[in-house]
Amino acid sequence: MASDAVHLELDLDVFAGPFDLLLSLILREELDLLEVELAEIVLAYLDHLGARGELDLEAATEFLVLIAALLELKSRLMLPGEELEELDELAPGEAAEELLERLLAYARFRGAGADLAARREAEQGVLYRSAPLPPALRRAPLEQAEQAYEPAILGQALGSLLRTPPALDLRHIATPRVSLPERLAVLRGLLRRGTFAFDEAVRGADRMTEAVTLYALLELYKRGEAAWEQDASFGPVTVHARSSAGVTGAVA
Amino acid sequence: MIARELEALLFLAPDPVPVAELADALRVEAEEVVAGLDALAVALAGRGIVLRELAGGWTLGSHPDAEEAARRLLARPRTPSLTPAQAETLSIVAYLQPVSRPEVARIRGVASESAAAALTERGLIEEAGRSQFGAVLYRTTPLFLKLFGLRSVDDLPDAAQWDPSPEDQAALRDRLLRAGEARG
Amino acid sequence: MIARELEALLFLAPDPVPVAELADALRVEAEEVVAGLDALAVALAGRGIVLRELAGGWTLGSHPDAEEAARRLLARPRTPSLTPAQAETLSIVAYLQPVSRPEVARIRGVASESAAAALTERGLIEEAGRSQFGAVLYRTTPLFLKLFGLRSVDDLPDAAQWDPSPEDQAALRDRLLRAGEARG
Repeated sequence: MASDAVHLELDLDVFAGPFDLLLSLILREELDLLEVELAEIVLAYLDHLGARGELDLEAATEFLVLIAALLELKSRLMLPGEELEELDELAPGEAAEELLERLLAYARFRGAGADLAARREAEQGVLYRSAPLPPALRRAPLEQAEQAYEPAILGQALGSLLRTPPALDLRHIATPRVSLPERLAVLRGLLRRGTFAFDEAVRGADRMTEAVTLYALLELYKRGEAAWEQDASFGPVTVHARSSAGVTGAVA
Repeated sequence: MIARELEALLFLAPDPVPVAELADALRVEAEEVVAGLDALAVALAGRGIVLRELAGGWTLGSHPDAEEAARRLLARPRTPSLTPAQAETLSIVAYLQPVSRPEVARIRGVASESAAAALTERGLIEEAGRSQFGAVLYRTTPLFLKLFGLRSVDDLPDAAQWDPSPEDQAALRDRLLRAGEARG
Repeated sequence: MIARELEALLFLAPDPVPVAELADALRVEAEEVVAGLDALAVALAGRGIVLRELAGGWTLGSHPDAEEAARRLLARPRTPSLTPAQAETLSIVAYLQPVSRPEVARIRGVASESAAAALTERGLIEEAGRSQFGAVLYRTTPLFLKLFGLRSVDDLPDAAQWDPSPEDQAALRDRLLRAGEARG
């Protein structure tokens, strides 16, 4: 097995020497892993690779596995609680065994992952159809249908729709208040005639009421209940009940 | 062989493909595509897939002989759970039918087009003409009754047990509209 | 001829169809379907469409020879390959499913949230409830089987083949232990 990675010479804040010495000190708990800046090791290794000018894949892989295991150990150390106790109980030999177990499990899934990635690449050549079903097949024939829903879900849904939220107490507000539902009701009343002039809806009203009525009209438009015409700017606005079929004007 | 590639392309394309597009994709001349389509039509004789020219393009379809089996395999009712929006919309239609689209929106306090479209697509509700103002009216379908195990809409559960204010004597429709406007 | 009807059904079906469902739809025995699928595979030799057994059922796909032209026609570029982090996470989920997020992190030695999120986004893995400690569990999806050419997760190759050789394992153990002892 290549040993390039373990001979990496490190010069860290808390440690100077070869990587494998660092590993053993950590495993024997003579050096606190929490104080080791793992990113520094990675940078040192990258420098080392750069200086060599060639990439020994096997050594690089070994390094990655070791550093990944250290990262994992460190992240566990940073977690308080039972995980920490569990690790504290390990003798250095057991810790080495544990680390070995991890390295082996990791190697297995790294290999399996590479195999999956290659399998996906190989499978990319085959494409599958994603066309909608012909219309004749989209609707199920009635005879095939079996009960799939409980009628109670409808009753529940309806019950929730019957719930009226408690009215807001607005007595402490001094300004006269015009409510949108109120103006909606006025417009809907007028709409029953099929068509009416907007002026009619706001005759004698204050500016606030006019504004809210206009907003109510926009709301009716949005909901598809009403539309209007205005032949000239600032001319009279004629409101009429709207149909999605495009019927315009008065409907008796 | 170009007939083979044409078969693969038409197999994948959801819509009819014009000869020019096939030629572009295959980086060949249109004449080669036309000849290839002829060869493909011959190769498909007696197979389960047929080549058709439709709407300015070429497409593959299943053989009509398999239609009955296809219906048994694929045309099963789709019954995923109803979303809250769908359940509300369906309950309004079920209890108030016929009910107009704007009324549904007023009661729910939000536009309900997508819920209504999903319910229509699954065959649970359908259009039932137009209101006097021309708005679309909805009603439930026979499939709805079957999927809910109901003999008729009169069998719908009495909403009283879920009714927050059962003492209110007004008609269900008026109460729903009032509550909807109070929420809106 | 059953191979013909099978071809038509598989052409229409959006997802792989199990033999039992094909038999039901065609009102024949499963053995006839199996024989028909064999005949269909023979009939498709040298054609633009291939028959695959995937994700617990049978489906048709386009021949790899037409891939380039198909991607041009449909403007469907190749999906980017899995990153190493995604491939490792996917393999852990595929082999150990259902597997919790902390377990994945334990094996990989690093938190794997972003890889898991990317795999979920691509529809290859999905949540499978929660472990007894409340951690999200993951499993692979039918789309994973389809895109990776697998009939089921039992089809995955034995992962033990990627274990380091006994010699390598011994060397690694040696080195770790020696490192622990020698530097006293």
